[in-house]
Amino acid sequence: MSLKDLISPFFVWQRAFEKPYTVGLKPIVERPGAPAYRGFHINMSDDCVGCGSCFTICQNHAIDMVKVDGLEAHGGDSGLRPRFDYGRCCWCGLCVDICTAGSLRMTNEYAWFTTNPDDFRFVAGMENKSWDGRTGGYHRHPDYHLFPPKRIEMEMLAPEESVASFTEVAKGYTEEQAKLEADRCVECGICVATCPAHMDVPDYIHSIRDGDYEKGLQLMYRTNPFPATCGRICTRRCESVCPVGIQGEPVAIRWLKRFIVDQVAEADYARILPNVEADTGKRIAIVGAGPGGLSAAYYLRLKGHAVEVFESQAQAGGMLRYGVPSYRLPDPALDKDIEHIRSLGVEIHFNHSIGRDTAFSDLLDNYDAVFVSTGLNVPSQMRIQGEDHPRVMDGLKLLDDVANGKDPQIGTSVAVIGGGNVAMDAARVSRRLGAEVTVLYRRRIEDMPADTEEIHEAQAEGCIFVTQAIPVEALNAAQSDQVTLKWGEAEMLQDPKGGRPRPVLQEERMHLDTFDTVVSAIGQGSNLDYIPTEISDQLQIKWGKFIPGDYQQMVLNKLFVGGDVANATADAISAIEDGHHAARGIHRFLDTGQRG
Amino acid sequence: MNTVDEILDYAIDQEQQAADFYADMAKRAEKGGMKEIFLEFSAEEERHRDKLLNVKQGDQELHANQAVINLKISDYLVDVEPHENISYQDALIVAMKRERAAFRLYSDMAEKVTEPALQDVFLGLAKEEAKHKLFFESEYDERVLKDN
Amino acid sequence: MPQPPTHSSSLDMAQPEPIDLSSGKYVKLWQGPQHPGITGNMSLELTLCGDEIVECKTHVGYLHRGFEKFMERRTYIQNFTVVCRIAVPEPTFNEYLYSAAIEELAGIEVPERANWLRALNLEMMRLASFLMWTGGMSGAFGLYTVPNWTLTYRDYILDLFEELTGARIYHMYIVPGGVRNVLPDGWKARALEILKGTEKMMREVDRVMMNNAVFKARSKGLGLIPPDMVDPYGIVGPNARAAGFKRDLRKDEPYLVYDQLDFEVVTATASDAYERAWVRQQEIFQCINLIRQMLERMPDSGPFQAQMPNVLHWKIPPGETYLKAECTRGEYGYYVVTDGSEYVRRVHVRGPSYTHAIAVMERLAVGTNIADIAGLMVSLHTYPPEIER
Amino acid sequence: MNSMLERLSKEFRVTDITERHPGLTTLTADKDVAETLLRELRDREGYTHLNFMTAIDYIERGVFTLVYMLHNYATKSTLSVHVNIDRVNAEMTSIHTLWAQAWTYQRELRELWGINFPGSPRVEEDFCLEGWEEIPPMRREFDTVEYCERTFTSREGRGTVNPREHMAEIIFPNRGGDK
Repeated sequence: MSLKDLISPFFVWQRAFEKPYTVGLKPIVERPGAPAYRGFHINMSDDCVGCGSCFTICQNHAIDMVKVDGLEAHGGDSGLRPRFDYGRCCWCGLCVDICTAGSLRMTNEYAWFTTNPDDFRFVAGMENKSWDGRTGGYHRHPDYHLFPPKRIEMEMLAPEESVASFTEVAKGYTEEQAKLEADRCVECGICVATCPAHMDVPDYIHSIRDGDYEKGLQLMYRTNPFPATCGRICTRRCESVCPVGIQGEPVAIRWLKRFIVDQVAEADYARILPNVEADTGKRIAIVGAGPGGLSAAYYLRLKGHAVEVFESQAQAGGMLRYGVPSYRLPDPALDKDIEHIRSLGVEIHFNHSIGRDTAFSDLLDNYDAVFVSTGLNVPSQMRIQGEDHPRVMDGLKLLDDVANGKDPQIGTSVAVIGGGNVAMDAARVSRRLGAEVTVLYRRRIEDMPADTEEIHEAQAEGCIFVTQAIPVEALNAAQSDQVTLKWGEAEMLQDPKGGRPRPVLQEERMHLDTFDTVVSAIGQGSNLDYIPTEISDQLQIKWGKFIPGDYQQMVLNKLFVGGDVANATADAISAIEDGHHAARGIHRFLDTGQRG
Repeated sequence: MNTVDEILDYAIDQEQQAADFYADMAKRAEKGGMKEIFLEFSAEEERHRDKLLNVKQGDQELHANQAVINLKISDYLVDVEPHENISYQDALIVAMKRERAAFRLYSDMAEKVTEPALQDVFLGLAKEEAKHKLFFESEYDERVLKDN
Repeated sequence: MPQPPTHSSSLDMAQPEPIDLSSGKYVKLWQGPQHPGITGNMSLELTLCGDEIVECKTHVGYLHRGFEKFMERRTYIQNFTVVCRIAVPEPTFNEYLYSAAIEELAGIEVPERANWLRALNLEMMRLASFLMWTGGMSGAFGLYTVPNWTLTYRDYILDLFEELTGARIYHMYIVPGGVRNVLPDGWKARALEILKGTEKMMREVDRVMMNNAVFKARSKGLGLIPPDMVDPYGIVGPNARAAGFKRDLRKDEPYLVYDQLDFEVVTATASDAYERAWVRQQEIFQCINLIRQMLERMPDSGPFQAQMPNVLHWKIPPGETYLKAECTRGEYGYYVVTDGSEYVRRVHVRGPSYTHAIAVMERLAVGTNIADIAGLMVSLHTYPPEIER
Repeated sequence: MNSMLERLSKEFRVTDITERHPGLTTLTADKDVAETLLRELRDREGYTHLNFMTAIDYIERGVFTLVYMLHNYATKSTLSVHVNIDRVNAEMTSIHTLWAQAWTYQRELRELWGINFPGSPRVEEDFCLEGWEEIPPMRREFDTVEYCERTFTSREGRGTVNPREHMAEIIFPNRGGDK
């Protein structure tokens, strides 16, 4: 034992003269948690969509999704909110990391005293807590993700290529791409409520991950007999509410749907999909072989009813056939859907117009039920001076001609008026026919009702967009085969009552431009003239549209309606749901005699 | 029309005529659903009439200086003749044009009279009609110009 | 480096003479499960003859929570929040090894920056853990000043953890795919400041503890581990290095960024409690040095997480792997088996305490004075939860 | 390394030799040669370090796979030796004479998997469980959730609502696919 070793420990005494670490800090001040501290939860309830991903990821079942007073389920929000049980929470913060909406985070508060243990079970963001309004605390780093925020790009034809032909622009996912994209789904099911047909979206996406495409097809046909079609041109409201899209890009639900259909050969459909039930002896007439009519036909036929469809055109599909250009929806895809419906024994009378070839009242007399889904096929007119000019044509006619293989003779410079999907289709079709295209629209790009994707593709294909432009007159041009369009610039005016801003013409800023053709595509209306007045007088009809009751049933018990002519959304998927729901109503009505 | 009451009586009569016109159209309309639309228009005109009656009795006031948005939609549309098989688009055009004509009439009258009290009444009426025109034009903007 | 051990002598189980408790010669004494001489909850069933221990039986299970079992019921991402609890004072090694094993099996390549951040975390964890151990070690020999110093500085390091990871103990920072966050502004400067203070404090500990006549007298010669005991007993880490084995996974099988760092493996020869403490003291300085190197050289930008699949339904193809890292006590390992499902098939956690605290302890305790049993136990540096997982 | 593996497959009929990552190779040995093989690896091949031993329950195949993880410090290579044993009356030769730490592992395997190692010291003693009367808990058929529900009461007032089902009930009760 050395002397050094005996003395050395007394070095401790030196510390007696140092400033102490702890004592002396009086009054004792509360030490806040670090700025990124994982403390008590806070949920921005207005941003939360109740997807339940926090519930799913919680490793210790510390979270319940619960109903909360004052919050109702509505499109894109389940109305449920996470309730935390601090008896089980381990403050790992996975719930924060996975939160699709980015509404959930943790504060840096870590002290909470209460005499009632049940207090430690609380709905974050819905109950007042002392840490409300704290800005510090753990939140997900923007570069850190627990699911891929970006979607798998769909391979598209290059614009210079796509504009040269009517070949389908979207090439479809490969299996690898589809699986990667399907992987992004958090399976919350928020989209199901928003999908007009309430398709089992998470389930068929799951089937892609499992590689079980036949099951996927079965799941889709539960609610939609047009998956090949909807997989291409659906308005995909589902994607607009997909929680994955809140902080990233929504799951490409539409493309995944298309992928499943593309994997299964039509020849296998009969084996995979449900077959017709025993004959019921009931007969049902359907007016219009569009998506609404054929959807009703499919589900009614499955139940064993005899179904006859009356179609005024030479082919089935309605607007899908005559209004959607083949570069978006190629005929083989549409035919795949329709052929399966027909293969079940649905009879379609082509070139058969109700009102002309058969009286509407005869249908009501001779069939057990009638489903009407005649769509919107009358183009709205601009009602401006000179609209009857021979070089002014309507967009539906242009698309119809092209679908029928006729040359619409539009020349080399075309003005398309309108901002809806028909306008975009007309513009892109005109580009494919070799014309320079100018799109004139009363409002701004962001106000366009057309699908954003279509707008972008139209732009990429070289369509020139002139927005806030109001046409006021069509004039004779110097050359007889041209037309001069007089249009004025518009200012957007905020409507004090709300709603989208309204354009107001600025008379001092008028322009004259000359085109070979002006295509008007400002909207469509219905033609219900085939219904005699004595019947239509009994029906609820407004703004040219039927107002159906529950199960799409009209006051006349036998009459059910659906599709664009009976709903406000006027898209294929809504028509499909109307048809499905009417089929449900008709079956119920025929089965039990109950009204909706 | 030399007194405020006389002017209001005229205006009330005009609204009544409009209400009757639409009620008549409702009877004659053949297209499904147009009956209800004309009945709605008629009811709208009756509301206007009732408002003017209230003004006359002093229960309500007209405001000559209020700002009313002019969407100018009807200004550039062609005239449409009302008929039995009229479409809802055309029915709206008829209504817009009628309100526009009334607005023009009262505006012109306001310029012609010199007495400030009367001028105020005419201007107030013009503003009322402008509001009605805005009502129909907004309908047109939303329903007919949906894609445009 | 000693000669490769011969296996004959060391394999004999401690076979004490038959103990007849009714003879009145012996006393049974339980140390633990709550005892400051045992870092964690565990008990030693001691049989004494006078002051001398004639038999030691270890009892574990006070901290058994069945982690390995319930990891089989949780998804890959959920498990990362669980593993840290397997070694309370050193959760980061669990986080790292679990994540690395999952990444290997899933075929995920972690970005460079994440590797630096992971290594930084591991070294900080080592430092914090050693500081706590230093306190425990000196406390076990009656020096109660040192724990106050070392635990204070451990707390400063936990402050750094709190800032970086959002938590002081269960950081849950290293996650399959990378890390969860990057260094906050000004963090490096604060870290350097704390390292400076820690280094100064450790020099004082050196004078007060390592050069303390009492400490030396009691720890030298205590718990001697002969070199030929090392392999049969699976002794690793500082316990093996103090016996002359130059083994350090950071050097021998470098993981993360250790091949880019400059350090030497510390060894000693006497292989008693004092030398083990000395090795750890040197490793504390080494650790501070490594952290400084990393702070200087680590990249300040770039991704810190690999492209991840959706963790909510993450499936990993069938496979198995065993990954290990050098923790404060030596080889820490994760053996992970996957079967292609969303759940892990089997996880086995290999903690050094498994053998240090049971087989080794039971043998070394025999013949030791009862007063030194706590010091012996602490000198082996064991954490019971990693025994019973 | 390769020559050694060749020799092992010849002399000990080891199969399924797979390199998992550089430095880690797995192989499967028969139960009856396992002890000899391990001794051979330790004494002749330098695999002096037993990292750990454990078991995997392959209930679907009716076997436990015992895993002996051995390490050679000189060549820095690790061998994972797998030995399949029957799940019924599971029993294995003890290796406590090869590694002094092995008896602890074997005690654990006996308690948590129900695998017996005759002759292993104190193998019958409780390891980390005390008074356990259920089946060995690490066996796959031991259902922890079922056990917890049977043994403990859960806190009152808990309960969760599925967002998708909730929305279906509120927003489209009569629609969607047939239930």
